[in-house]
Amino acid sequence: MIREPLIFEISDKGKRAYALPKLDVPEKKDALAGLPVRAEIPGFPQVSEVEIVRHFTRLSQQNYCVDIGIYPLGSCTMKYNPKINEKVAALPGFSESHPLAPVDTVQGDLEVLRLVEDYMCEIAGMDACTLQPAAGAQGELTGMMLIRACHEERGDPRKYVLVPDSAHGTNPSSAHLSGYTVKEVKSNEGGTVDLEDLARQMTGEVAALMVTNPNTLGVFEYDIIKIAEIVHAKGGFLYMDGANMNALTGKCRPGDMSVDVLHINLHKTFSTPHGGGGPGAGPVAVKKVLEPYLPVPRVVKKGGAYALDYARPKSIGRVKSFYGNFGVILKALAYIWSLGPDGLKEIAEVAVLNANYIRRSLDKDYHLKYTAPTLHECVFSDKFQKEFGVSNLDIAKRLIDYGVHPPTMSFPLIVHGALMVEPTETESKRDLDQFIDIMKTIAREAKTEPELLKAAPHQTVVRRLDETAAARNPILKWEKSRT
Amino acid sequence: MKQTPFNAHHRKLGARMIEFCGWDMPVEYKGIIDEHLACRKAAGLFDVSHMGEIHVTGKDALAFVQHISPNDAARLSPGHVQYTGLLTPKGTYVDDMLVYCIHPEFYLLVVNAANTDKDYAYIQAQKGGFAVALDNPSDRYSQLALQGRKAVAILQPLTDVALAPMKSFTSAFGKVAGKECLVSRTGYTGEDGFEIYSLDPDPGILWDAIMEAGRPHGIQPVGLGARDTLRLEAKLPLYGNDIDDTTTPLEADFKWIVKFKKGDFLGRDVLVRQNEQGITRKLVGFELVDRGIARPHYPVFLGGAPAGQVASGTFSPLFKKSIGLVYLPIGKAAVGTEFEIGLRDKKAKAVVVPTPFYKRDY
Amino acid sequence: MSYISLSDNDKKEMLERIGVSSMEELYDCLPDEVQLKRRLDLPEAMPEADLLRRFEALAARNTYVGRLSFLGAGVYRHFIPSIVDYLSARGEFVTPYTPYQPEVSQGTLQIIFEYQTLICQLTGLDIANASLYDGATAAAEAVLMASRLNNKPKILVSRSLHPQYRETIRTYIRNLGVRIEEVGFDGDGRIDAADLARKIDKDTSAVLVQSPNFFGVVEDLKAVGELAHGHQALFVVAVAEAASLGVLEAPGAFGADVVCGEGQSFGLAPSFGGPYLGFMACRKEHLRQLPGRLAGQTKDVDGRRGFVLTLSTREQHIRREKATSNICTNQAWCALRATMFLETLGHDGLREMAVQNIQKAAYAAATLGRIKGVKLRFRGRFFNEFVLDLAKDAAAVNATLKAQGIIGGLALKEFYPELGNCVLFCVTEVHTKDEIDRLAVRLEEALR
Amino acid sequence: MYPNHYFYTKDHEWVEAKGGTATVGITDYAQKHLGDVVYVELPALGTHLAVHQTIGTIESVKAVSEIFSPVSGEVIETNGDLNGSPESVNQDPHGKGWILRLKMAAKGDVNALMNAAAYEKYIEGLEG
Repeated sequence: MIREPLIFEISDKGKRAYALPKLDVPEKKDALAGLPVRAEIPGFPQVSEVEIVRHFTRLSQQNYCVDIGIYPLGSCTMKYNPKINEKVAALPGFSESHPLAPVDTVQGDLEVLRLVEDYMCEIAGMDACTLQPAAGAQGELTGMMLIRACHEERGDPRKYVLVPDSAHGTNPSSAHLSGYTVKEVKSNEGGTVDLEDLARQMTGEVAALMVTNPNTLGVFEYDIIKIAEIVHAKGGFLYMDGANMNALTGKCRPGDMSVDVLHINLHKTFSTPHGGGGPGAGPVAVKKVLEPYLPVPRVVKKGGAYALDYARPKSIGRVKSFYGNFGVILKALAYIWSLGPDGLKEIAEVAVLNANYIRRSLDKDYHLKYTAPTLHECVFSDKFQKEFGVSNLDIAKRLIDYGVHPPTMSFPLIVHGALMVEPTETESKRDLDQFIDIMKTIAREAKTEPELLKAAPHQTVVRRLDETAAARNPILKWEKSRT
Repeated sequence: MKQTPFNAHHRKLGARMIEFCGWDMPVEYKGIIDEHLACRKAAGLFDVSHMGEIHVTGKDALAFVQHISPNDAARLSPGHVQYTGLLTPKGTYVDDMLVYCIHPEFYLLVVNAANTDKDYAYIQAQKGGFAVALDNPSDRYSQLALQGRKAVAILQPLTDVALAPMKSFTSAFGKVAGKECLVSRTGYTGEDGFEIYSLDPDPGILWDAIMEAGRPHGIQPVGLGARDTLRLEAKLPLYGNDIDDTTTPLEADFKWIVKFKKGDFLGRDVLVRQNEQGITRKLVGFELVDRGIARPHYPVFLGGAPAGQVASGTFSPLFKKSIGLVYLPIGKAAVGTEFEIGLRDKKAKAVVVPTPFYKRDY
Repeated sequence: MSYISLSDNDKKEMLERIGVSSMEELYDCLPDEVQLKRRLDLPEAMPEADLLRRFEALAARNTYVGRLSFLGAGVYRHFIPSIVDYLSARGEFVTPYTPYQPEVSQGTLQIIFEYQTLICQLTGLDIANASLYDGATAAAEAVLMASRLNNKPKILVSRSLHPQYRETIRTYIRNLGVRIEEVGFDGDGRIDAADLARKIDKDTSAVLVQSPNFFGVVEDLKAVGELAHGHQALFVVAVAEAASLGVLEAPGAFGADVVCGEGQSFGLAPSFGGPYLGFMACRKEHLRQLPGRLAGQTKDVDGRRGFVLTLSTREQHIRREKATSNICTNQAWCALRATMFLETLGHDGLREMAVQNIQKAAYAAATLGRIKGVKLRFRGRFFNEFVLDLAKDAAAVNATLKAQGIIGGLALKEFYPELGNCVLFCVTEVHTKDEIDRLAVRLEEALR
Repeated sequence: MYPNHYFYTKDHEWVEAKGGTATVGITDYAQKHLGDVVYVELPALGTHLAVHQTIGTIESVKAVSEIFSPVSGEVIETNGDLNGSPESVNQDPHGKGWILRLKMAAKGDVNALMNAAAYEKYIEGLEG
C-alpha cells in the first residue's frame, strides 16, 4: 500500500476546499488597523476538497476499529458502539444548544442530564451523581477531591491514599493531584487485596482506599464488604474505580458494597465510542455524606422546571467548563434506553460468558498466573512462550497479521508479560472461536518459528516502528525543512 | 477472670483488685476520696478496658442504629458521638450506650461491661432484614479515660489530635504516645476529659505516658470506687441501679434521648403512650438530712408508707454528705419533698434536691 | 433492543465448554449478600423508532435552538463544511481506541501528528500535545505545568480570563500549595498593567492572560510577556476563541511560553457544553513537563516513515503518581474534527473567516452603539465579541428580546458585579446583516 | 565485567572515588533491565546531595527509574554528552555512560557500599 503523504506535503497555493459567503456588511477598510495581525501562517496547508476526502478516507483505512472486528483490549471495554447513539447526539435540537442559553430554553438538555444522573445512581446504588468529569481520570480526580474536602471539613485532610499494586496508573496519579501521598497495598496470591496488609496500613492518617472491582485481573474482590469495614473503621472512604462496571450492571451495585464514591466510564460500560482516544465521560456517583462537595452547578428541579444550582458553599468547584461532555452523555442515555434493565443485566452476563469462554479455551496454551475465577476479562502471560524467546509484544504483533487487535499488555504490573483479554459482550461465538484459533496458532508458531513472531507484523502498512528513535530525538510536527 | 492490658500497672501501683463482672479490676489505689478529689481538682486516669464495644457496619448501618436507638443517629456526622439507650420493645432499658458515627456505614456502640454479651445477643436478634454486619471485638479494645480539668494540658503533648478545638461528644483518630487511637471527648465523671480507645495489642505505653505527662499536673489513677462516686455527683445513671429493664428513659429523666419524631424504633409505641398518659414515677436526686449514708436497695418511706428503695446512694467526697438517686411517685417528687430512708436500725430524713449535685465550673 | 450476537444455542455450548450450568453460576465468585436480587428500576427497553421519538420530544424542549442568538462567551458558532461531518463519522475514526498499536493505527496517529503541526503553526510555538479536555482544563494544566517548571507558589491571572477557566484552575490547584491572584482590567478592557506590575514578584510562577479576552478585547501580549519574563515568571496565553488565530499574530511571536485554549471553534458543535477540545503548546525546552499524549514521527524496520505515541514515560500508566498529569483519555475525535476543519478551510479560508468575524462584529458594535441607552463599555480593539453597557437592567432587556425570539448577549452582572448592566455580544461570520439589524431594532425597542 | 576499583549500591549505581572526587553511573545490570535509554535528567551543578538522595531520573521507552546518589557531596560536573547520545548509558555504562561527578563530602561514604565481588554475588541473588 502507498503511504498517505502528510497534508502539508500536497499543499499548494490557490487550491481551495472552502468558500465563504461574501461579506454582507459594509466593509470597514481599517478594520484590521491597530490589531496585531499576522502576515501569514507559515506552512499552513491549502488543498482541494477532493484531496481532503481522499486523504482522510485513505488514512481511515489504516485504522483498526470495533466496526471491523474483535478488539479485546483488557480494561478498555471495546464494545460495539450503536449507530443510533450517534444520530441522537447529532440532533440539532441538542447539538446546536448553547451551554449559556437561558435555562428555560434548554429544558430538554437539563432533563437529559438529570435522567442520566438518576440512572447512574440506580445502576451503581449511590445517592447522588455529577456528570461533569470529562473522562475516567478526571472522575478519579473529582472523587478524590470530594473525599479530601469532606476530611478537611472535619479538621484534617489526612495524608495518605492506599492503592493496590494491581491498580491502573491513573489511580495513584489522581490521588497525588489531590494532594495525597500514595501507599501501595499488596495483592495476595489470589490477586486480590491482601486484607492483613490493608489492615496494617489503614490508620487514621489514611483518607481513602482506591479499589477497582472487579480488579484489573478480572477478579471480583470477594471480601469487598470486609475491605469497606476495615477502611470505614478508621473513618476512611472507599473509592471504587468503575472502569470494570461492564461486568456488574444489573448484577450487583457498588453502593450495596459500602462503596462511598465511584466513577463510571460512559465510554466503556455505556457504549459511547472511544474515537481513537476520546472524548469520554467519567460521571462520579457518591453516597449522601459526599454530596455537598460535588462540583457546581447541580441540576435541580424547581417547581416543575429544571434549573442550575450554583449556591453550594461546600462544593469543590468546577472541574471543567459547563456540565460535562454532553454529547457523550446523550449517547449513554440512548444506550440505557435501548437496553432497559434486562438488557443491561444481559451485557454483564454475556461479557463474563465470553471472557470465561476464551479463558477456558486458551488456558492450556497460555499461562494464567492467577487462577481465581474471573468475570469480564482474563489475564494470560507469555511465560510459556518466553521459553522460545517470544514475548507478549511479539504475540501481539503477530495477532495483527491475522487481522485481530492485540490485548492489553502495559498492565497489571503484577503480571509480567501480561496479555489482558476483554472480549466484551459484543463478540459472536464465531468471532470468539476465530480469535481462539488464532491464539492457538500463534502459540504453535512460538514453538516452531519464533523468528516469524519477532518480526511481526508483516501484513501492515508499516511494520514494527522504532519507538526508541522516536523518544530519543522527538519529531513531533512536520517542518518544511524535513521534506 | 479476664485481665485488661493494664493489669500489671494496677498491681505495680498496689491497687486493691476485685472481680467486676468477670474482669480483674482496680477498685482503688490510694483511696476513693483522694482519687475522687484528684479527679475533681486536677485529673484522674481510669482503666475502663472492660467496657463493651460493638461494631455495626454496612449499607444499612444507620437504619439499623436508628432501629435499636431512641435517639436520632441521623443527626450524627462522622466524628460525632451520641448518648442513648438500648431499649426493649416495652421501652425499658436493656442498657445505656454511646453511639459513635465513625463513618455513615460504620458505627461503634460502647456498652456496659456487665451487659456486653447480653446486649450483643439482643442486638443480633434485631438484625432481621437489615444489610448490616455486626461484630463484638470488645476483648480486643482497650480503653482509658482521662478525666478532669487538666485533661487537655496532659494529653495534648502526647497526641497529634488537636484537642482544644474538639467539641464535647466528638471523636477523632490519631496517635497517642505513638499508638493509633480513637480519642473521644466524653466521660463518666462530670468533668471535661477524654476516653481513649485502642485496638493495639500492646497499649501499655498509653498508661505510662499519660501518668508521666500528668504527674506535674497532679494526676492520679482512679479505681472503680471513685468512678461510682464521681458519676453519681454528676447524676450519670448506672445500669442495674438507676436504670434497668423495668424503667424507661422517660421515668429515668432522660426524655431528651427519646426522639419521637425520627420515626420508628424499638419501644416507641409504649413510650409514645407513656408520654401521652404521663409517667407515674421519676428518678430524682436526694440528700440525707440526718447523719448516715443511704446505699442502694435501702427501703424508702413516704409518710411512713413503704415507697420502694434507693437506686443509687453514697457519701459524696466533694460535698461531704450522703447523696443518692431514688424513684418517687409523680407529685411526691418535687424538689424540697421530704421522705425517709431506712438505715438498718433507724429511719433517716432525706429531701429531694436539684440535680446534678455537681456541675463543673469551667 | 439488544446488541448481543449469541444465539441461545451458542450460550449453551459455551457454558458447557466452561463447565458451568447457568449464567448465574458465572457469578458464584460474588458473595451472595452483594448480589442484586431485583431488576434495576429503569425504563423498559426501547426499539429504535420509539427511542428516536422520545429524544426528538426532548430536543423539542430546547426552544433555544432555531432562535437568533448572540451568545458567545467561550462557545462559538462557525460554519462547519459538510465534509467534516461526513468524514469524521467514519467508523474507522469513531470506533478505535487510543492508538497503542501503531501498525494498525497509522490513520489516527498521522492525523494527531498533523493536528500537532497545525496547533504549532497557529500558536507559534514548538510543540503541541494531542489534546486535552477543554479550554478550562487546558488552562489549569498550563498552570500546573508552570509550577512544575519553576515551582513557585503564585499564579497571576487576568480577571478578564473566562470565569469558568478561573474556577477550574482554582479547583485544580486547591490541594497543591499554589495560589492564584487576579489582576484587574482597565478602561480599554485590557489587563491593568499597573495592577499587574504591583502584584508580580519573584514568587510569581506564571502570568496567565486570555486574548482575545472574555470581553472580546485583544490584549497587548508583548507588554505582558516582557513584564512576566522580567520576573522569571512563565508567560501563559489562553485562547478561548481559536478562530482569532487565523488573523491575529501568534502568541508565540510575543514570547508566550505556553499557549492553551479551546478548540471548539474548529468544527465542533456547541452541543450544550461538550465535548470540546483543549489545546496546548509550549517551547521545546519544556517538552518534558508538557501533559497529555504526543504523536511522533519515526521509521519502521524497513525504513518507512510511520507515527507512534511517544514520550509516554511522562504519563501515568508508567510514571504513576509522578506523572505530569493524570489525563489518559483525551479528545482525539474532537482533534480529528479540528484537523479536518482547519485543513478544509486552509490558510486563506481560515484567515478570511477570521476577518469576516472582525468586520461583522465591528459593524454590529457600531450599529448597536448608535442606539440611545447603549454605550460600548471598553475602548480596546476586539475580535468578534464586544461589551455593551445598557441604560436598563440587562436581564430585563434580554427577557424582552427573548419574547421577540432573539437570544441577546450574555449579561455579565453574575460574573462581574462591577459591570452592572453590561452585556457581552458575539457576532461571527454566520450572522447576516439582516440579523444584526433586526437585533438593533429590537434592542432599541427594549430600551425605550 | 564490573570494575574492581568501583563501589556499588543495591540500587545498581556505581561510584569511582579518585581523590576527593566521585564519578557516578548506573551498572550494566541496571541498563540491561531498563532497556534502550532515551533520556537522562541531570541535576544542576552545585547541587548538594546526601547519600541516597535522588540525583535525577533515567528513562527508557517504557520505564522510568530514579538515580540515587551513592555518596554525599556537591555536583561539580555532569555528563552533557548524554543529552545528545543517551545510548552511551547502554553501550558503555561503566565508562562513557557516566552520569555525574561529585566533590565528596565524606570519603568514608564508600565504605558502606559493595565491592565488585559482593555486587556480582548480590545480582546473582536477584536473578535466582
